Amino acid sequence: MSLMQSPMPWLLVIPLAGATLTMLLPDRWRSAASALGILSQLVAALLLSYQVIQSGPQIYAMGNWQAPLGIALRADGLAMLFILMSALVSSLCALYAQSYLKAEKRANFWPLFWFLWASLNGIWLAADTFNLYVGLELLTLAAVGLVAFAADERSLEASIRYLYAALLGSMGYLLGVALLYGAHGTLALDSLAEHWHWGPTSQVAVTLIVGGLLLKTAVFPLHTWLPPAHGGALTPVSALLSALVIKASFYMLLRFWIELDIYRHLPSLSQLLGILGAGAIFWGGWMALRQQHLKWVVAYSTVAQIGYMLLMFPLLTAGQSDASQLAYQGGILMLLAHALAKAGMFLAAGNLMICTGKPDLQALAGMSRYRPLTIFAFGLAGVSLMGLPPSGGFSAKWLLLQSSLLSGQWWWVVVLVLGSLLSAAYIFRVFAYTYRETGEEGDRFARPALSMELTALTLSVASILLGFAAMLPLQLISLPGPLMEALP
Amino acid sequence: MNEMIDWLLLLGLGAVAITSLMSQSIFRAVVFFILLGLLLSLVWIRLDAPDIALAEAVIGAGITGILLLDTLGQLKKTGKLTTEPSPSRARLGLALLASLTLVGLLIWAVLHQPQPAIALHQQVADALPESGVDHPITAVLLNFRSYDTLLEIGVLVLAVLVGLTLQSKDAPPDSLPGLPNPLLHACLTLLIPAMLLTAAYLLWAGADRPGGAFQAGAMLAAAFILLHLSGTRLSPRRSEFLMKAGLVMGFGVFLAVAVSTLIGGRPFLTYPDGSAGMLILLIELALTLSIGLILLSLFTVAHTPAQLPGKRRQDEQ
Amino acid sequence: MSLLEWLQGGLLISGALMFLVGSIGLVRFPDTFTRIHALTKADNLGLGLIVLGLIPASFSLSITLKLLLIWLLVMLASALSGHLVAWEARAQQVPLRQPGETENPEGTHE
Amino acid sequence: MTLIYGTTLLILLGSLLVGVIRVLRGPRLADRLLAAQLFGTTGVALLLILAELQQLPAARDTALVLALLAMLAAVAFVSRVWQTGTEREETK
Amino acid sequence: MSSDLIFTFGGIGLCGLGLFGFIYHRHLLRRLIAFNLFGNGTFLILVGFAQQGQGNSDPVPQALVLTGIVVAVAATALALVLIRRWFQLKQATELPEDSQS
Repeated sequence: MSLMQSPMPWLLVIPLAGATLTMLLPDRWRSAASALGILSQLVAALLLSYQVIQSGPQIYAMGNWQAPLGIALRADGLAMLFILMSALVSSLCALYAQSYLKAEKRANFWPLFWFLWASLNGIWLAADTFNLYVGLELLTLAAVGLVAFAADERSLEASIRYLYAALLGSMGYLLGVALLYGAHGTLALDSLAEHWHWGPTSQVAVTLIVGGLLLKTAVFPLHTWLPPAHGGALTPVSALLSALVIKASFYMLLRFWIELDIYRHLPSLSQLLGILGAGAIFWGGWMALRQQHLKWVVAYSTVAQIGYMLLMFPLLTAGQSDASQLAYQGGILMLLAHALAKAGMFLAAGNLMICTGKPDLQALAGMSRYRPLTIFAFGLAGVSLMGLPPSGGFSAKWLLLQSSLLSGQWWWVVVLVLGSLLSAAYIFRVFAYTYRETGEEGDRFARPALSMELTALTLSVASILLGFAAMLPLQLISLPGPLMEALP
Repeated sequence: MNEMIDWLLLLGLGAVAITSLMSQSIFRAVVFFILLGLLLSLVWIRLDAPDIALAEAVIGAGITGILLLDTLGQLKKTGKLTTEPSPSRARLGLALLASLTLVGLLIWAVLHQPQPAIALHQQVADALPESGVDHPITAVLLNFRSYDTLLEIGVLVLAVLVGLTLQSKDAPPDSLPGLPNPLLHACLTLLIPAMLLTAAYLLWAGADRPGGAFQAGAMLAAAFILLHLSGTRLSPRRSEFLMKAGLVMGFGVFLAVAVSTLIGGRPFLTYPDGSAGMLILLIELALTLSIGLILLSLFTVAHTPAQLPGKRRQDEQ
Repeated sequence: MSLLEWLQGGLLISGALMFLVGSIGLVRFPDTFTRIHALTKADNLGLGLIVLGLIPASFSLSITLKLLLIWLLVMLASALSGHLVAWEARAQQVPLRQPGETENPEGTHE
Repeated sequence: MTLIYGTTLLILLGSLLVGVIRVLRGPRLADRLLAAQLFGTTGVALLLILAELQQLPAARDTALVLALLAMLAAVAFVSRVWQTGTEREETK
Repeated sequence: MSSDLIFTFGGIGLCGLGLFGFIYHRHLLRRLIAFNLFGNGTFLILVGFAQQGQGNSDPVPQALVLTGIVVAVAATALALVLIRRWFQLKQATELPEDSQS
């Protein structure tokens, strides 16, 4: 009943309750409770999207205290897209994890998973700068916990590296928030935007916030923590981290950027972000080409793909409305395509590693004959990452390309094209290994569960289908709201 | 005079911070860090923030210091500490550059502070009568911004959850014996009740004075840790379920209260008319117990001997 | 200033000086055991004088009780920690020293 | 009266700084710990006077908490650090 | 100068020191101490700077700092758990230099 009227708080209540229950319930009930939770999450997400589409952005005052005294939640088109995206990706990853993890490992997986989802939803809906900080820390600890989950040397090292980088990033963010509060006397995004005052204090605050968030998004050259964490975690965790977790800080960056008019006042920072993006594309691609470990190839590809998303920032320029719209749409579509494709690719890579029992690329020989379904999933995801038509990645790059031509910043076109060639190179390199035949050992491969192959395939197919149905998410994010008004 | 006190405090703060950072011996660094907590709680009193002073005293001088000391003991027990590699020139340069830039930017920002457009403390004062408590900070934490507090407790639960995840199931409990010192045990019979009473006092004081669930919970944890160190084990292993239930109880009660009003058709995290004060006390009571247990678990959880790095493949499928 | 305030002032200042003396003792005394002595003097006497000096400032029963309780607790704590350190130091055979005898900073005495 | 409180505060802060020398010099962990112990008590005294000076009764609660936690470090130190290992590295 | 402004500068100093130590050191415990210095500096700025602007004591940033302290304690405790584990497995108190393998 209350779910029907206001689904927004339920998007937080369900995962938080899920975390509590899965900690306490006996083993056999955990998976059942999680399945129920996932279903109700999907229902709540769809209900809220329906509301947003029907009657515009929704504001929800927590505890009935209006912002800026209280904390408000806000659901607009962009937030809805991210909620739906995380619902789709997390539920498929959960399905995969159910077969992937042994029963006693699952016991601790579920609460971490639910905390992760709760913090993601909390961030998508947040409209308060300090609340975003707490959400970000919840996300960090959940993600670090999931990385450390395997409890071996490599994952422990990765989790410590990740934790330290993330802590520094969020402290930088908090320092920025402290300055903003001292200068404006408010923490709510809406009232900040309303009373926004440019001056040295705000400039330094914005610099700190952007710096902290860039570190948390693993933007080149602050990316060194990402490959070990994403490459060393258990497969469903890698997929969640690459597809969703790094998007959280990126999402915050985007909201601040547009709603607080940063693009208008700090154009040099925009160009800097674009340059960092270009650096990420080339460095990430180059490093992906040099890895011998399958999941590290995929992890470095994430570093490169973050670069494409950053390209939207220099293209969001005041006074060039059309180019900015295209850049906004292209950037978001890029992000969505990457979330689907990368989750699919990580799951497919995990399946391949189960087959061979080894993490190396060398071991993949003969795989294309033995596991065509998984190779197909890997390939489809690769098509989207390379940006070949008709995938979601292609549509996104096309939009970014048009935007850079329209705004006269042709050099980003060069970056886009060269970067795509580089991604093609590292993906075909993986393929080359799978077509190799060794012949000696015979085919003594293990077989992953069918559900694991199907989840990987579903995600990859979705990333391709996105190319045909790109209009749906683009319409969703273009629904009127404060964000769209602030967009140049 | 007042300004002189502030400058002297600041001087001490700087000296202690530098020493805790650059001291050769890591033990000395930790002692200085504990001392820094002490100075900071004085600073918070000077800043008219007694709630934070209280929290800093329990945390800085108590919990964090103990955790650091204990980890240090653990590192020493396992053998000679490896010699620290001396940081490279490049690292020094980078660190200096980053920190000087930061300090420069911050000073520039602070010197150009505009007049804030909104006076939030005024709004807090206006809404205080409806909040169910008389102490503005408790009102902010458990009513106006209770959503933040809910997530914050989530962070604590999460930390202990990760600790439990890393602990292997069949590992023996904490191997270190308690101290066989008769005077210690005699004093504890006096000190532990005093600590429990103080925790109760801090919890109760939170309604109209500085204090509250976190300070009380940390005090409780200090009492638990003292008991643990002297050899009395609140064994989590004997009844794992009960322990876990204790850890999430505070979070669970908080969430349950918030959801109950949601089902009753009111917004999330509201309190029914008139019962705000009572419900806040109930939540704080549950939070205090849970925070005490969580901090204790974070202290004990990492004491299990090394679980050999098992074959990674075993976890998969 | 009234007589009471003079008294208060005297108590407070001498309490603070007691702390200073304790700190100096801690620095000057030659070995761990004598330093414990310096420490506990400062704790008990210094804080005691300051507490006595503060009681007339409020004349409230609850505050007086709280101040006395704090003093009592600190005495208990310093007695306990002094004892524990001495206990452990003896078990580890930490050497005794005469005034003027310097500790070997190179650590050969360990 | 404010002058007396202020003077007392300054003397106490000065004695803190003197105590720092012992932490720096060591040579034993126990000596550093003793100094830390003295800091705790000095902190209690400082808080009690600040409570009067700033008319902030809550500072007395902070002093109470500090007094209760004063021996926690000593107990942890004796049982965890000292008992369990050598302190050879510390004597340099 | 008011206490608020003085300790805002103190907070800035702590932030600078913390950031320096966090980058400079490799010992994980030292970096954790540095992180805590950075955090405490941020908290001082949060309260001091806000009260400097408002001109009187403000409960909102004080409540935020209390939340921040709890979060920092949780993160510190978690880091210590990971460090101990790391030490048990590797007998090392620092991470290897960035391995790109």
